[in-house]
Amino acid sequence: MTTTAPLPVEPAADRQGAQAPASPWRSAWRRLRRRPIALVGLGIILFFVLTALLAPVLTAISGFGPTDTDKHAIDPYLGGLPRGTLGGVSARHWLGVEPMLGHDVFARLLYGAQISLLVAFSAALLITVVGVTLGVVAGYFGGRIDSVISRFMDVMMSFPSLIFMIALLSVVKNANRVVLLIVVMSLFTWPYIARVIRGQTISLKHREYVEAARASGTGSARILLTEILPNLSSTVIVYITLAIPGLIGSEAGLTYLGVGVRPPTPSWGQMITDSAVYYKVDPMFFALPCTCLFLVVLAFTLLGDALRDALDPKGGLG
Amino acid sequence: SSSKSNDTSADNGKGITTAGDGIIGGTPVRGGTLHILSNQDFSQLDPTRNWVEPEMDFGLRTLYRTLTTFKAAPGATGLEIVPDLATDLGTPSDGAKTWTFHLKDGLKYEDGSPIVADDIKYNVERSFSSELPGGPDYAKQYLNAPAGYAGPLKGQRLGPEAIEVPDAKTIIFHLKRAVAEFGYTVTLPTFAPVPIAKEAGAGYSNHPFSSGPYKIDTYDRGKQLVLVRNTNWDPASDPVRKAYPDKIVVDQTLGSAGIADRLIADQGDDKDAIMYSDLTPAKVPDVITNPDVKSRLVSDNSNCTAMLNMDNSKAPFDNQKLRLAVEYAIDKEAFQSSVGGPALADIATTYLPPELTGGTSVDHFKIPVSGDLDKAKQLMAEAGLSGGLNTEITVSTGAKQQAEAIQASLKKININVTIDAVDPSVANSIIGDKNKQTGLAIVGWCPDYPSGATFLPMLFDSRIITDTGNQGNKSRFKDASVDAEMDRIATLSDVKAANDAWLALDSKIMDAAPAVPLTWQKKPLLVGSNIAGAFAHPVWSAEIDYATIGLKSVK
Amino acid sequence: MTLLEVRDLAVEFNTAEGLVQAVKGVDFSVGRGRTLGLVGESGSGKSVTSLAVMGLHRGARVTGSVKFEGTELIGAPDEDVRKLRGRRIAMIFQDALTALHPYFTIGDQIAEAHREHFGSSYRESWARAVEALGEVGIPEPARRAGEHPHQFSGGMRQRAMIALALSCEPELIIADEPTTALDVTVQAQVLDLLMKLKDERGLGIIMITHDLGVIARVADEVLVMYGGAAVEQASADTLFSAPRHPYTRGLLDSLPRLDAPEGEALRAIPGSPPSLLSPPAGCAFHPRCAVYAADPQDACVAARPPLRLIDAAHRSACVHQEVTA
Amino acid sequence: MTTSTGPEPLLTVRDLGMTFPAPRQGMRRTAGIKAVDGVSFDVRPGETLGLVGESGCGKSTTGRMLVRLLDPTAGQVDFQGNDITRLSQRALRPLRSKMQIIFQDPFASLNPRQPVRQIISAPLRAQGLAAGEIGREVRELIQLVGLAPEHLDRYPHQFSGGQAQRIGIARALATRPALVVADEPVSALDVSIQAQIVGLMERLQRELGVAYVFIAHDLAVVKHLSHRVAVMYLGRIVEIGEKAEVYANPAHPYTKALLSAVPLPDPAAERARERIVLLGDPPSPANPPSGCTFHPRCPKAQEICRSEPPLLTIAGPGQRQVACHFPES
Amino acid sequence: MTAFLLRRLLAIAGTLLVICAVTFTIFYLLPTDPALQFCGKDCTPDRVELVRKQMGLDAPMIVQFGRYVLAVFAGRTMGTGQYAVHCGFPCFGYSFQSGRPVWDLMMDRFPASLSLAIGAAVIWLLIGLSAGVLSALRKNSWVDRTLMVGTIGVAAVPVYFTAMILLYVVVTVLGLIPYPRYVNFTDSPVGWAQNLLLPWITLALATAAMYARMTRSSVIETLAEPYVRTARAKGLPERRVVTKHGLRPALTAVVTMLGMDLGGLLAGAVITESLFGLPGVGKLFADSLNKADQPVVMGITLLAAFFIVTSNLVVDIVYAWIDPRARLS
Ligand SMILES: Nc1ncnc2c1ncn2[C@@H]1O[C@H](COP(=O)(O)OP(=O)(O)OP(=O)(O)O)[C@@H](O)[C@H]1O
Ligand SMILES: Nc1ncnc2c1ncn2[C@@H]1O[C@H](COP(=O)(O)OP(=O)(O)OP(=O)(O)O)[C@@H](O)[C@H]1O
Ligand SMILES: [Mg+2]
Ligand SMILES: [Mg+2]
Repeated sequence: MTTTAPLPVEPAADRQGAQAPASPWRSAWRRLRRRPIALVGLGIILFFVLTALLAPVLTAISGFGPTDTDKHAIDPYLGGLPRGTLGGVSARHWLGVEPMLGHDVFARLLYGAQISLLVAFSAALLITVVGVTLGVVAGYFGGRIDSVISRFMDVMMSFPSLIFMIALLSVVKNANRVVLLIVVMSLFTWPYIARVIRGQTISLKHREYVEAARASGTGSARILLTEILPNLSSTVIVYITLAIPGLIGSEAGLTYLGVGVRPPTPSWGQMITDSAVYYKVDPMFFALPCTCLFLVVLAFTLLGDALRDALDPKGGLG
Repeated sequence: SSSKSNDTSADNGKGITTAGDGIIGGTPVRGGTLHILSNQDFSQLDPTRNWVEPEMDFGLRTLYRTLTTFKAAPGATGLEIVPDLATDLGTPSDGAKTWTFHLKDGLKYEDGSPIVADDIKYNVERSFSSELPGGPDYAKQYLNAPAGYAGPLKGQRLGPEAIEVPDAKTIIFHLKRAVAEFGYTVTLPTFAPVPIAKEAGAGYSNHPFSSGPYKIDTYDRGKQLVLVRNTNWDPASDPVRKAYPDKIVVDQTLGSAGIADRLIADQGDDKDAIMYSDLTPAKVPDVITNPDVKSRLVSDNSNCTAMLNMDNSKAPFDNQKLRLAVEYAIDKEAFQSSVGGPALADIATTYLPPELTGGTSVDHFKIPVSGDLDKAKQLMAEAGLSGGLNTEITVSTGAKQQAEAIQASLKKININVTIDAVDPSVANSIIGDKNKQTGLAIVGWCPDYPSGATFLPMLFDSRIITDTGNQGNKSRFKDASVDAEMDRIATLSDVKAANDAWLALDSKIMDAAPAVPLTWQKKPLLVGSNIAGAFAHPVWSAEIDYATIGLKSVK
Repeated sequence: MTLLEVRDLAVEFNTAEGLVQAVKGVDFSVGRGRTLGLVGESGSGKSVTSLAVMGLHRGARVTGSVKFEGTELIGAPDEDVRKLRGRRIAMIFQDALTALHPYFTIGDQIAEAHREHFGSSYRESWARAVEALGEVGIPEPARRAGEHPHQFSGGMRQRAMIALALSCEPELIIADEPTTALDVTVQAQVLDLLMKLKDERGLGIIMITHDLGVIARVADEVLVMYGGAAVEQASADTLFSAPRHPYTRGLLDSLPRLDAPEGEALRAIPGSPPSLLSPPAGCAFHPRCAVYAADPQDACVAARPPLRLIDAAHRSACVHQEVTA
Repeated sequence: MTTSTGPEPLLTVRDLGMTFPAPRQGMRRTAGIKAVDGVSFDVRPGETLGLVGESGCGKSTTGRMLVRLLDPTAGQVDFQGNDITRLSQRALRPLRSKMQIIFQDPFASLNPRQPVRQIISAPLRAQGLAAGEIGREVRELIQLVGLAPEHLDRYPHQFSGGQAQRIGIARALATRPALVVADEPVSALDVSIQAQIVGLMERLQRELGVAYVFIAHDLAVVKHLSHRVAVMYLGRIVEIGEKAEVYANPAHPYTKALLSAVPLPDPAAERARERIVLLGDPPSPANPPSGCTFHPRCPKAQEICRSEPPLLTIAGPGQRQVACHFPES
Repeated sequence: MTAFLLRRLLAIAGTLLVICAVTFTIFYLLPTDPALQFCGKDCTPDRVELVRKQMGLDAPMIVQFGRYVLAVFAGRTMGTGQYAVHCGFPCFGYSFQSGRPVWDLMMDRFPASLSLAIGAAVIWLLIGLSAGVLSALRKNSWVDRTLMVGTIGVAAVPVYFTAMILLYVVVTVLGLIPYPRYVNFTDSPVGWAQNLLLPWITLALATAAMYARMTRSSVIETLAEPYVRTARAKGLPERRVVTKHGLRPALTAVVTMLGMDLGGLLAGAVITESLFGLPGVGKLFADSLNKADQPVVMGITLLAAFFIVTSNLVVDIVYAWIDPRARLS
């Protein structure tokens, strides 16, 4: 019979050759689009991003800017509580006012979204990029590289960040506060995700398919990128989504320490912190920013879950 | 009490200040345990070093007695002094440059040993020691002590040219200059007895040896202090301290918000509890909107003046017209809201608090409470600054809203204020540094005892200004005639004449407008439903007087 | 009653590209003390079939009937099936490394099943695990039991899988290529063990393998699969001596032989395996079938030819019954 | 056929050894496991060396060391004149495309998160090929191993064992390497596809001069594909020589036993045949027997076998070497 | 292992030294002047200088740093003459505020912080792991969604609010337990637990979300692995399959996070401690920072660093237990 002639290649088998090769991201996106829950998440995020961007327009309509005070809207004899029901909701103040100074809650939520979302998103991104990069590198290469990075993480984690930030203030008083916030927050937060990633990388690097990639001459950078990282994607997604509330909270904390945005610039984190003590007497003030934050985190989680499923070729099925 | 705080231009009609005659709960019964909920450790209980409220009040009323002391009563009566360890209010001689006090008979420490005059001298000497800083420095200012005297810890005692102790019961102070109100000065804890044998250096604060009605049972710093009765204290010798509870427990581990919530909830042991440091403004609505809780609120003028400080030494605030413009522009009503509204503050109309102006407040400029923008703009024009200017304000982080209120007011006359909110621990360092000081800052001052001498010189004497670490005169206000007038008043031996002179000087400084008086803070304190005899003492920044507090009933 | 009775089993996967029909209507049965050999092309659905019998498919549509001692397993409550699994029906998975948990010791993984089904103590179950490892020829089983899969060689992992399957003394064992990583001496040892259990305890075996030598040694009956369907069923002897289906013949022709003359090339069935997404119409083998090429019949492309009886113990799914006879 | 006067060896292995750190036994630390011990051989370009031996004898470990996936604890491996055991991973990379490995466990060596297309193209990409070229190559490769382009966008878990194995083969052959270490590459394949793959390997060898180290248990396939055969037992090579010689006249008792145990694809013949049954327990590399490690199971064992480890010495024609005190002649 | 430990312990010492140096430098840059703070209100400049000298803050930073580090090991005598005090090893100096040795202060507060941290960790692990596993099992079901909304809902509100609501509901409305006050474990274990219950839950709720979500995603991934299929094939009940076989790989992330969270918490949870009046290290830190009590702040910073660094070490060791393959490196 055949004497090792060229192997027969069936022409019919080529019929799919014309179809463009789908990259894993593209096919993930295709799978993502099919999930209504992901679209809900995306919708919520877009909504908040849009309202934040349109804040100047919307407040022009509502009539109150974020730093305008309205002492007539509050009752000084009640410790500055908003006059009227539901935290002072009225035609003048659509979502009521803040106690004490009578800032318009609607305007502050919109402008607060600008700061909070910008800071939280950028910091989350920066943290993830730095943390994942260093974590993966430390875990994959091990040895001296790991020692150096890990000790650096140890130092950053146990860094006296609080006093550092107080000290920082006197050095960089006039720095761009938003940039400062993002940098400072990222500086002390990245080791968290980095260590988690490092731990998982240590597990992953012993997988045979990583060895296979190495054996096929793939460079370390590419191995990290194509063999290790995709397996870490769900960890990263979970981290990013849940980092958001933490970051919005730390923005408030840093602002409280004086390192953040200068008052009276509003942010959700500050509003939540300020309002927490009013939870009983002015629940509206507390509920509004919390709800906004909750919705954003929920949206991210929904999106993240859907993305996780979409990126997992097994779709999470056994 | 209501009598003095009613006539500020802000109306207190809603009766936020302590109800009734100012005493909550009537007369206490003897016995039981009083709980004091605090958010921090005492910074000092060492009488030599105890100079902040409410520690001074606490120490003086429970642990140590002084030569004289203030009456335990609300309102003006509380401003009167009575003999405590001493038999009288002191005998001045040599034109009030020498003061003689005699001790009562049978005074004893917690271990039963006798209290002698030399122990008081010893404590006064301690206030010179750099190892034991932080206490009232009146002894150092007034006493005729040798320059460079560094306290008794290394064995050096003061000679008779400063303090004489002719016998165990007599003590004679020799002063550098006449001090008419020295009888008030000796109410300070510097003039309590400390036995040499119990000296423990910086560690004395952990167990001050009691001469008062209570003694320390246990003191776990930052956690809990337990006081029990000092059985060697003789009530008959003490005209003010009633010492109703058997035991006082100070819990120092809670946060202020937690304390407020617990006292509002008023459950279990918390019924027998009072709060040690102020109710935070954000909790005020919680209290005021609930009549039951509100009836347990002690809130009185603390006689501390909050001021908008301007740096008079630098442009632009070296311009008196601009400073005046600021004075007219500030919406004090809005500022008052930012510190909690009338419940927490009265609007200040001059520097001297009512306590120092005979109980009634003085309104120097008669500006409407929400400011006079026309006048302010006119003054801006006169200052040549109608185009406006930019400046910064330094506040500690907790005072963010106050800064925002100032910012909003000044914006209306084109002064753009940038807010620097900094950690409380660094705020003073920044404001006190010539180079770092911002144009504006919010500062405050409280008198130590009812005398202008403990107030205006600290705020406006140009000779105490230092380049860094500047603690008094933060507006860096320099006026030689003001300095001279202060020196003159200090020598007056007639208290009444001195008070009038301080008032006049106050007006003079107001015209120069180095700072804008904003509010006279109140001290809002919540007590449990089983607390009796709680009132705000006018001398100790309206803290609750620990001399007479107790429980309504004992289980 | 037959131990296992499979009727019209079909398995479908819903994939991004479309519906994959991995198994289409397979019938077979295994009696006590009998061995069914399952051979066929790589990708023809042997593993999928065995997983379906075990009820271990997730995210696949399984239809048909699987009866174990008369009890229907498909659609049965999971808890009931679970109690059978491991205890009465055991499976040896094809890919031993991925099928063993990388984080637990071999001994633990074996002992665990024993504890679950016999309620034995930790110590007892461990002893049983060590014993099972020894039975399959792992040297120093007591020490090796404390090692993790990555410390085992490929063949040792495979033997660990076998030990795991045997440890609970099941009545039916589905062995999916259990000896691919074993050298011939160890393989012989393992097969002997299986044969001994089969004879002594009446163990029923489904032996999936590509090694026709193994089939020749152990199988009583053989089922040949191609493209998700059974194409021929016969006793082992008949299959080797008188194969009827063109695929089976091709397969036997491809066998490398030790006694083959030097330099002779191995023969492969020309063409490539059928796509499961869009399978060829009719007989899945017809595009590669020499018989069809010589004598194209409409029946070959019209519908999938069913297994047809040739004699009592021999069935084939070829249209050209006469030609291939 | 290759002889000692053939071309320069492509791969020279000298005294290769691998000792795995031993797991702790309680508090006590046992000596390491000598999985591979003093293995030496050459492979010339275009040659196939069959590596057979008992399960667990160290074949895969040797294979991994040949491509430096494991750092040997002893010995050296020269590939195209480079001692790859001493090269840094970076310096090794350019050599990688010339030496590839097919893994024994097909699934474990495929990244579950990558579609087949990406898996197969990895070595090509590492070689720096253009995207379009890669696409074409990959489509060709997948068909060469008997799969269809429709499989390219599927993920490993959607394949059968044999299909997964072929993906690994396609990946290893992608770069047209000079050396392929094939660790049981065809064990999961039916004989028809096996024939196809073996044909492919042979063709590549003929056309491109690929050398194989072919690890397998199927002695028939080994016989078909190899030029020389090495038999390993407990980490050592016990016999190595020309295929024809070894199969025809096995010199080592273990080789003999191995050949006698091959199952025959014929039930009748199978029932009739006689096998040499190895006695005793299989040995453990952690605790190897003294002297000749095979002696406890050897039908011919003598006193000397218990004490003296035999050296690998030339015995018989064609450079055949055997490590036995009493080789068959 | 011993060598590894030794190396890591040295690294810990080095890290702590770095932290120490950094903190010192920061304190130097801090605008706060402890001498001024210590001197009290209205202090004359020359007196501040005296106090500064008294406190040893007049020396150059490097000298102060040297003294500090030396003192940690060798002890140190503070003050002069009759009232001088000596603090022995480990000496972190004396609190400016209370004059007590910083070490004593910290050790005094440590039990409360430890109690809080351990109890909370146990609860958040329970919540996090079980919620994560449950969500993974019922992926995308209403159970999953409810748990998600619940956990991130708590994550999105401040700790303060959670604490207050818990107090309000459990103490005020339901009256189940009295207002919590810290009770030493040694005094009354029951009282200890009862009073710590709410702080534990508060802290646990704030932290559990991350654990739940991480566990969920990891378990979902693991449940698709072939070895989980094997576990099912063994006939293990689903509960065991998930909690043993499915959960184990998730532990890498969980343990890493636990190490960091616990390490951080051991040096105090400021907000929770002050909300519930726990005399813990966190509260001490906040108070000391407020009062520029540099030695205490320094001491607690080092204590925190110590816990973080050591718990990271422990985590690294635990990795090897979780994943045996990690033992190789
Ligand atoms: N999860 C899945 N999704 C889609 N297709 C699948 C899936 N699992 C298996 N298949 C397909 O089903 C077919 C049968 O696979 P199966 O594993 O049963 O083959 P096999 O007969 O065991 O082959 P081998 O001998 O190679 O192991 C294969 O073509 C495979 O691609
Ligand atoms: N990572 C490891 N740690 C410890 N021991 C190992 C490791 N890898 C392999 N071994 C041991 O080394 C020996 C040789 O293993 P190797 O995988 O090389 O065998 P093999 O010849 O390929 O066997 P098989 O034919 O069964 O695959 C075995 O005893 C095995 O247990
Ligand atoms: Mg299979
Ligand atoms: Mg192997």
